[in-house]
Amino acid sequence: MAVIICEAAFDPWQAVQNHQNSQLADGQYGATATFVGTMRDFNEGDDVCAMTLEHYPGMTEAQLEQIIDEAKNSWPLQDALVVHRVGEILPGEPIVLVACWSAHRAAAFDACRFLMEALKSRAPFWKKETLTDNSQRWVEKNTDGYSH
Amino acid sequence: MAVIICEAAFDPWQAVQNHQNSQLADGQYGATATFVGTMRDFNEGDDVCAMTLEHYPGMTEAQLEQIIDEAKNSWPLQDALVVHRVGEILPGEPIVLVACWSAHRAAAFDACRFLMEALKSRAPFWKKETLTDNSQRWVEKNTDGYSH
Amino acid sequence: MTVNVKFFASMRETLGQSELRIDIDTDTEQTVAGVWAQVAGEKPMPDNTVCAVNHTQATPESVVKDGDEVAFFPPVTGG
Amino acid sequence: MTVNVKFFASMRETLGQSELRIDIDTDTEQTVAGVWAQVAGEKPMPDNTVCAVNHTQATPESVVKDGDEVAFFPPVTGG
Repeated sequence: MAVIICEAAFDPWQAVQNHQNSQLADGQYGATATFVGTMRDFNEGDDVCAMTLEHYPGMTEAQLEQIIDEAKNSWPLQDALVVHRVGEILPGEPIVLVACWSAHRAAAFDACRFLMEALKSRAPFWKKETLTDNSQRWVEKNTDGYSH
Repeated sequence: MAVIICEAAFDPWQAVQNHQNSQLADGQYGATATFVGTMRDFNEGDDVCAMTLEHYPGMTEAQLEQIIDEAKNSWPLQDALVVHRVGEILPGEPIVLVACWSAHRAAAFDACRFLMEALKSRAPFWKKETLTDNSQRWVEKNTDGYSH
Repeated sequence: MTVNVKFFASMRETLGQSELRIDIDTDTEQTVAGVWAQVAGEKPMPDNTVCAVNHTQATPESVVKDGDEVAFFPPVTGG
Repeated sequence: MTVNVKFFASMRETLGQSELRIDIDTDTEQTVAGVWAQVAGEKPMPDNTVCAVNHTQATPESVVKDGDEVAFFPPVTGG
């Protein structure tokens, strides 16, 4: 199980590959579910040209580990990986990766979904958008994944 | 939207990356959900050392395209990719990849799950396992993703 | 009329053939079950057999026309 | 007692400070709300403020001890 807070742009597919190669034994897992959140160049009808992601060093990692523990207690997971970007982000760059490995696909799917929803509602990260007219605004409220 | 039937081992993360680079515009998608099914070296309590995957050329592709069309009609998808291996497969090798791109994570998650369940129940593929004593057996019934 | 018939997986092995072309009396409207009877003889169609006509899932009652491809196979187990 | 106080995101900008160390009369049992009052003065805590004590989410009524880290921030928006 791993939590990575990342200040530079990262390649989520390479991160999944690396984690799998170093942490998982071939033939032991049958199902891998992943989710990648990527920065769009539009939000709430406005053009967004950059974003800054702030976090709370120490608490953010602790919260993510807590969420992973909850997932481990609810599903038979072989492994889980969470990578979250902080700092200056440009459109098209990945913001978050969640990956879950299990013997069975229901556990992998359900745990991956749980981790994303829990991360969005409980992990201390804050987004500030820079619009094309150079104005900045704090994102006030995360979208609800179940209704949007 | 793409369906790929693949006779040689494939790297699912590279396949996602390639599809994304060639088919999707940066900044237009916010959510990518993927599922990878990988061959395990155990099943139903027995040690499995190899597997042969048979398909129905023509019908398999048509069924997968039909399933993707159903997903497009149910969720606001920007793109979807299905890659499925056929032929001789060894433990640790990927069998199937499903990837969905959308603006929102609920659509990406739900469509990815739907595609996997529909593929497992409707796409013409058949697995034959080779056990460590060299005996072979056809897999009779797919596991139910929702209950296993 | 001429019909192309295919078998897959365990059904291919049980029947000992993967593909054949058969000629059917054109005066009779033919069904998938009729095609099975012509190629499998006395052997009844297993209960869990899946049938397809021209790459689309069908039933034993589905009508078969000249030039159609009819396939028989066990429940799918991919993914 | 001494308490370390942190503010994040829009709250950090509104209050114009990100971190400070405050001394509180040790004879009084202190709460998160009490810490807020000491650092923000008359300014009431916004309704949607999230509080944490030592990296664990807390409430305005949570008790604060010597050496604790107390944080105030708006609802989270990551992922």
